[in-house]
Amino acid sequence: MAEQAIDRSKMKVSDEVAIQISNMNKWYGQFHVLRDVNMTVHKGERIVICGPSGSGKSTLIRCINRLEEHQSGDIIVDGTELTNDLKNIDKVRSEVGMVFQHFNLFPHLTILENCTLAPIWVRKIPKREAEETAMHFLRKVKIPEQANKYPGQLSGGQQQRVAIARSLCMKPRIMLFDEPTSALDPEMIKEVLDTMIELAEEGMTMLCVTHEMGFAQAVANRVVFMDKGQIVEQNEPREFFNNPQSERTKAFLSQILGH
Amino acid sequence: MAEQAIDRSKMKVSDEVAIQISNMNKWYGQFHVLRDVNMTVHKGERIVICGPSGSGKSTLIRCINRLEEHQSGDIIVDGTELTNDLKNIDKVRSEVGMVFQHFNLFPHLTILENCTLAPIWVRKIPKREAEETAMHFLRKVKIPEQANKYPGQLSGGQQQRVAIARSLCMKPRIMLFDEPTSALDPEMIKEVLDTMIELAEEGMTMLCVTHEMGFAQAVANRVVFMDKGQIVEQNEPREFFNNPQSERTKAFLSQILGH
Amino acid sequence: DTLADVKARGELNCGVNVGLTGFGAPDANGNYQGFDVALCKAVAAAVLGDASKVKYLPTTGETRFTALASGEVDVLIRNSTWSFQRDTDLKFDFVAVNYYDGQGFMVKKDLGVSSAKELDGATVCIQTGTTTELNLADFFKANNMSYTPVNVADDSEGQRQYLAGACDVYTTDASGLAASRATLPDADNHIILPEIISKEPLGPLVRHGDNNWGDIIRWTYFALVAAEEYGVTSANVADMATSTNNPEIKRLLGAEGELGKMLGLDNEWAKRAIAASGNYGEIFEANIGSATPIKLARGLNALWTQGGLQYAPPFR
Amino acid sequence: MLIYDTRYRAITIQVIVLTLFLLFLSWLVNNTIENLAAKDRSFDFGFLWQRAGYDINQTLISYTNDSTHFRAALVGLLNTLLAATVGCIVATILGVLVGVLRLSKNWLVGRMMTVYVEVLRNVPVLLWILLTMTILSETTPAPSDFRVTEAMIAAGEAPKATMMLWDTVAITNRGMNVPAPLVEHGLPRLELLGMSVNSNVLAFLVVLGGSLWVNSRIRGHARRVQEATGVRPVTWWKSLAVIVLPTVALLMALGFHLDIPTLTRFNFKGGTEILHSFTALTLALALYTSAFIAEIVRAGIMAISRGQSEAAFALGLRPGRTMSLVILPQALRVIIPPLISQYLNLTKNTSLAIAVSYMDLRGTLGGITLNQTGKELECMLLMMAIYLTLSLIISSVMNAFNRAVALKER
Amino acid sequence: MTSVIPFVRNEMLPEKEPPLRERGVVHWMRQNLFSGPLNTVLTLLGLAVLLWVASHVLPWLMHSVWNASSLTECRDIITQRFGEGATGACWAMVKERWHQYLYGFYPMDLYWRPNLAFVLMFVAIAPVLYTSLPRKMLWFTAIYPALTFWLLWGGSVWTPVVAMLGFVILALIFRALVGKLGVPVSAGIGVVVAALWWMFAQGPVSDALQAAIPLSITTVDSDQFGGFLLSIVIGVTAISASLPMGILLALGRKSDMLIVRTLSVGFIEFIRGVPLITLLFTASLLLQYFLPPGSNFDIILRVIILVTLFAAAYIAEVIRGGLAALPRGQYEAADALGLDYWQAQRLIIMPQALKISIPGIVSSFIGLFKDTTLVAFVGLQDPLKGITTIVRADINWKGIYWEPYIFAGAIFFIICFGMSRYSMWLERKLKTDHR
Ligand SMILES: Nc1ncnc2c1ncn2[C@@H]1O[C@H](COP(=O)(O)OP(=O)(O)OP(=O)(O)O)[C@@H](O)[C@H]1O
Ligand SMILES: Nc1ncnc2c1ncn2[C@@H]1O[C@H](COP(=O)(O)OP(=O)(O)OP(=O)(O)O)[C@@H](O)[C@H]1O
Ligand SMILES: [Mg+2]
Ligand SMILES: [Mg+2]
Repeated sequence: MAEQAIDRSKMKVSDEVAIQISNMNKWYGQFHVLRDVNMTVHKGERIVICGPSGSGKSTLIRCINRLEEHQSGDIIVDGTELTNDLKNIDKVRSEVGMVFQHFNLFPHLTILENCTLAPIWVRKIPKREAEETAMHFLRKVKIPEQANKYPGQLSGGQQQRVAIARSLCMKPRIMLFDEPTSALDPEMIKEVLDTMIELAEEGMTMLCVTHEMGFAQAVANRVVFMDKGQIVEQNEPREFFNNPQSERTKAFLSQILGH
Repeated sequence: MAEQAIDRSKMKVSDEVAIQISNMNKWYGQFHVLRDVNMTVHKGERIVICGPSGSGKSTLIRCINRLEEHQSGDIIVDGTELTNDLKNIDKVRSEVGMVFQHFNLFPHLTILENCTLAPIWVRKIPKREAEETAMHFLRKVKIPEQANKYPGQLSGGQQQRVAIARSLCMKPRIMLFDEPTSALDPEMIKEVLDTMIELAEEGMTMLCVTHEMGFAQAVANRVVFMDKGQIVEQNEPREFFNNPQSERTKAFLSQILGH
Repeated sequence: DTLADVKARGELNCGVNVGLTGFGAPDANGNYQGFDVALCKAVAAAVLGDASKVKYLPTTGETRFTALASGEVDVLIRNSTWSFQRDTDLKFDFVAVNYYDGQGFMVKKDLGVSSAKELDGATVCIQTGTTTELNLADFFKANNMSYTPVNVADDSEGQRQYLAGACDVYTTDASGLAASRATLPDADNHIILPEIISKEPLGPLVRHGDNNWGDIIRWTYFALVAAEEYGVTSANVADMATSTNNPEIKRLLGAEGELGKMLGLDNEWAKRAIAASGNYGEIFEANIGSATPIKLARGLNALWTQGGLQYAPPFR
Repeated sequence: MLIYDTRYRAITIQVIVLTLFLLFLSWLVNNTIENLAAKDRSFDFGFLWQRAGYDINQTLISYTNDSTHFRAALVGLLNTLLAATVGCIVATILGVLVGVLRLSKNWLVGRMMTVYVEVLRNVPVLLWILLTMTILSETTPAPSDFRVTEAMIAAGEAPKATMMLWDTVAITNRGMNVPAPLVEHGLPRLELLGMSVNSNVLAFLVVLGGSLWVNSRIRGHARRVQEATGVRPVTWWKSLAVIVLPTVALLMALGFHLDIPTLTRFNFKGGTEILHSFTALTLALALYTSAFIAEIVRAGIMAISRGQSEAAFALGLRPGRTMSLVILPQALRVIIPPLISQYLNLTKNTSLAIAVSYMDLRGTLGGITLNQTGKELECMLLMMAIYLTLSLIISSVMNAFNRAVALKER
Repeated sequence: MTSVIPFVRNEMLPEKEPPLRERGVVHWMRQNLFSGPLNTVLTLLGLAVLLWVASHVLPWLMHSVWNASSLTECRDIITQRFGEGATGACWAMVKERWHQYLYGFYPMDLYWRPNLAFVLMFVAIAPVLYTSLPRKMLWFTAIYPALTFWLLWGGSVWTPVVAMLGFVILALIFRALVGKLGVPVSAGIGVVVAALWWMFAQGPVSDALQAAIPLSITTVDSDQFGGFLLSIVIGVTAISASLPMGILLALGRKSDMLIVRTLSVGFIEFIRGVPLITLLFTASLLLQYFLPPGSNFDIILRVIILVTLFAAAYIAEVIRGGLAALPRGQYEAADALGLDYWQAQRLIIMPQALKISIPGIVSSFIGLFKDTTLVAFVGLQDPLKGITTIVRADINWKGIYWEPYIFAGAIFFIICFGMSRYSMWLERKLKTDHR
């Protein structure tokens, strides 16, 4: 990451609250996965979430767009509270984009169709217009020439970039990333991280579960460390890496960076 | 590998011949896979076989325990010539252990049963005794606690170590390895190589097809390079790596080590 | 009201047997032919004025009564035996007997059997789902004999099994036996035993509760019988209607009286019915009579005037 | 609105679905009641206790035409079960054989088995039933062909057909007459739980069960010896003696002899007659199903990777042992679930028995009884219920099996 | 201690031919026919079986007679040509009656209609299977059922047109309401209105149109359908009609709503648990009890309905397999993009699941097609038993038995075998489609 001069000046954090999580708890059956999570995300923040496997990172960000239901506490996304009301859920989902570890592109549709599907059917945008937007974002992730291929014909890194473009086509205000690079070969990781950095530079609010510490240091304005379903420590990256406070964070960092 | 001090002093090579291959040829249909192979393996030797894909490495070691039939030339293993005589084949197979790339554990049997199956049915050893031996070798490969699990419940590295233990339970004099680590994740490779090094230190005669050059340098007393079904070059590891003679070897090494 | 339905539909739904040689089967062109089929045509001619306005619905032993009960067919003309239980419990009306039959046995000559009483221990082929099954059981029981039944699905299968030797005896209605025998490659090697073990009055049947429709079928049939009695044939029916002096024939052919009206038809109904395939005798001869390969004798089915049972009540 | 709230949405939809379903159901029931009334029919199963009046040619339990329709249905059901069981067994044997042969390296045999599978499974099973029956009855001699007359003796002619296996088995175009076991001084019949039980059979089973138990003890002992010493003691002669001797003793005591079929006026009498209709139905179903089973077996064995047998060979196991210890136990897990659904199909297909005049459940309850009584609603519903029960039993066995053998995974 | 002797090969060895005993026909035979005692025995056994079959069947086939007008004549000709006691096949029957095996009693001068419908069927299926074809062709697929109905049964062209209008109404209502009321409710309302249309408007409107613009072709009644025409009509209609039902049932079975799931499972297990023949008897014997008094319709239609229910249960299981093969991620991605349940099913899940299920659907179809022979038991003219019974009832052909079976069996084999091979080919092709 260091090779690239990252322009942090553009990454402004506003005072507006994008996501407000308060006293949120979640259980899988008997198992308490998320415990009293409190978190406020402001517009424009780039938050990296890290922590050992099974600590509930994925669950946390999946709760934010209601892929999982939480059992107590509140989640307010962009002013909309996530309750059982389907309308609210729809609203939140169309404002929050999500990128998965395994891309989850639709293999039976071309890249372009992948990108225009949701705008056309959810946002009811005319096809022509949706395609223009899609091409815009595909250009942005640097694969406009693949528009008419099928996902199966692309490499992992390209697929993940398409997945990002697909989310962007819905013009979300917030982007969630769940280990977007961990299923990729080393050569491809960089392509994807570059795209994410670019997004960050444009001021997108981002929550990103990742173990790419280089990325965290370069882009994040806050690193959240989770363990056993709780937020154990959070801080701005430099402090977090150089001066971790809790014992668990120290142990975790020594493991991760020791590699 | 460097972390570990390998005790080469114990790895003695005796004068006794373990395997004698002379003028061996093999065809698959019209395709000449092995051409005039000559090779003498002494007791205690640790031979690493390398070469480009399709060069016949696997075929060569599979001929040694008659998983493949050769069409001309002789193979004599531990004094027994491999012919069509079933008795000879049985004898050779019970003296030669083999570890495969994909472990090939029996998924319907527990680890312990995997290890005792052949001793009980082939060597006619009492079950109790077979189990003791099995536990001994499982302890040696450092997974005695998994004895009652099923292969599907273990990680790749653990499975490969079980496969090694399973072979050892037949108390073979010679061990063949066909790319034992190439199906493993990087973290697990080390576990398996450690086990193999330990075996080498105990003086086991080993033929190992592998591209782990670190292993070759540390353990092998001879490296054999094959191409197009022929032995192109063989030498002791230091010479082989630092001073390859043939053009092909040079090309191959630059590719492998360039990574 | 079945009559109104049929008229509105412009077509008569007639339930038939498609697998019984001489009684009902379509030929290579798909045209239905046979003794039972001719009655369907006569009814269609009487009711609709066109003998070809019939839709033949193939029925099996199992589906026939349901087809009638559910209204799928207007009339079932399918060698069905008139029995007490069918008439009452199954809620049908048998309107006439167009063929007096009886269950008989056919055996190979070389078996050396000359009477059904000698069949103790024999294997008997029999069509399943018919009254013959019960008759057979009763007959053997009454004579204190045993047998092994082979229950076949239809006549052609029965004949096949009998020929193949899967059974010693083939039992079915005597007419069917005669038809089968007639078509065997070695007819002379098979004999039909003298015993007729049951009464099998076969006839058309309709649902309970629509008496007028029953009357139409009944009297159409009687018209055919009467026509034979009076010598009215398909060839001369047109002439007869104008030329005859016999008042009964006149009434029958609609030249006199209002008989058709009473049935809810026009007065020419019987004329058309007879013109369709001829009178009873003609139909008999054309389909199963001595001129055909089946070679059935009139026997019980001769007119009462000739010692048979076919007897039409007076048309007046 | 309820439909927009995730909590109530599901409940709302389910209530609507259930209401619609109940409405539909009551519509059906209502129609049925009205129709029954219109046709002046009743819905009751009383007819099952009336006299059936017809005869059945194969009965596993005692039955005459004086028995009730219920008993006739029972006879039919047992015949169905018999055909299904025998069919499944034969189909399995054939299917496994063909599946294994199809994998064989022998080119000719491999091709022949491919033809076998493709021809059998791409033609309706009804045709196979009809054809098998035709072949059986066309290629076998009539009972009269066995007769030796005075004239023939005089002329020194031999009869056209003779009995097989020392004159004990006669195969005619009606069926196979084989000797039946009989006892001379049998035990009296036992009345058990209101049923009459043949105590000879009971005694036989008891003795056999006892022998088998002793045998299992002997084998258990052998296994323990093997575990302790590695050498398995030879036990086959002990087993043989333990199983055979007591049984033979019992049979001798009962005065056992075989009832050999003899030719009478029309048929062979005595012994047991296995009708061709049964053979044809069972054989045709077995052949047809075996084609599917062969494919299942082949796929099952192929699903076990080559690596497994190579690993076993490399350990020194012989091919036979490899098959029994490594390949089959794994292949069976893959094979058995689809195999059982083939058994299910075969069982359902026995309902085509009427095509060859075999009196199964469909032939008695759903055929003659239905016809003679005109109780189509009752008969068909009862028949469906019985088939459904059979299917559910078979498939629950399958599910239990699947759960039991599932491979342990991480 | 031996030290390693370095070895370098400077000249590469050329490739050589395998030794003689490893090549040629002899080698092939040794390898493939006589590679061991067991194999030798098997080969000999195989040859013996082949010889035995050939010796029994060949003479009979060699003595075929193609021209005769009755079985007796056939037999005479055979005796004449090949001597007393010779047996032979009498294909003259097939020559005379083949059209009944194919078309039943369909009027001969109208054979072009089923033929055309059959050919058009492939045109209609093509765009479904080959996504590379222009999407406009799907319109033809949509009208194909109505067109075929009209071609096969004939009558006024307005009947199918007005019936199709019912679907158009359904679609329009659905489109208008789906935004506000959601899929289930708007589909429900659409179905109700369409049903009302079919019940009350269908007859009058089509009559009126027919009176205004008479456009009709000769009517052919269902009772004239028979032979393979009947089998194909039943098979194809049932499979295509069962697809939507099967999809709903499969979704129902996977649903997390207990009642919906229970009902779906109950239906599927019930249908799969009873033999098809009992369902056919239900069509012919019991439907008269279950339907409102006085309702009565065509037996073929009733059979098709029951066979459709039967097929739906099997198709549902096939599609369930397809659904299970889809990774969870596809559902999650659809959710995360904000697609609702039905959109996700229609746009993401079903296209993929159906593609995976094609081989299963084809084999269900083959099974069903073979099972159409069972309609003989309710008195329809299936090609195997129904038509054969009729032919045997003809005095000329009474007593013929091998030939009809062989003829009908061969056609069944060709169709089923061809179809299974085609589906295997299709499966391979679809798999690599996107590479
Ligand atoms: N559907 C589920 N049902 C039950 N338990 C679950 C489920 N999904 C996750 N869990 C459990 O919840 C815990 C948190 O899971 P989560 O996927 O959020 O962890 P994570 O921090 O993302 O881990 P990783 O780095 O491995 O992705 C884990 O212990 C996991 O086993
Ligand atoms: N069963 C077989 N039939 C025909 N050809 C074979 C067979 N097995 C291997 N071959 C061919 O023989 C050649 C040598 O194969 P082999 O597996 O010994 O190569 P290898 O050196 O082990 O390669 P890799 O590094 O890929 O394992 C290859 O060209 C291969 O395609
Ligand atoms: Mg995670
Ligand atoms: Mg290899």
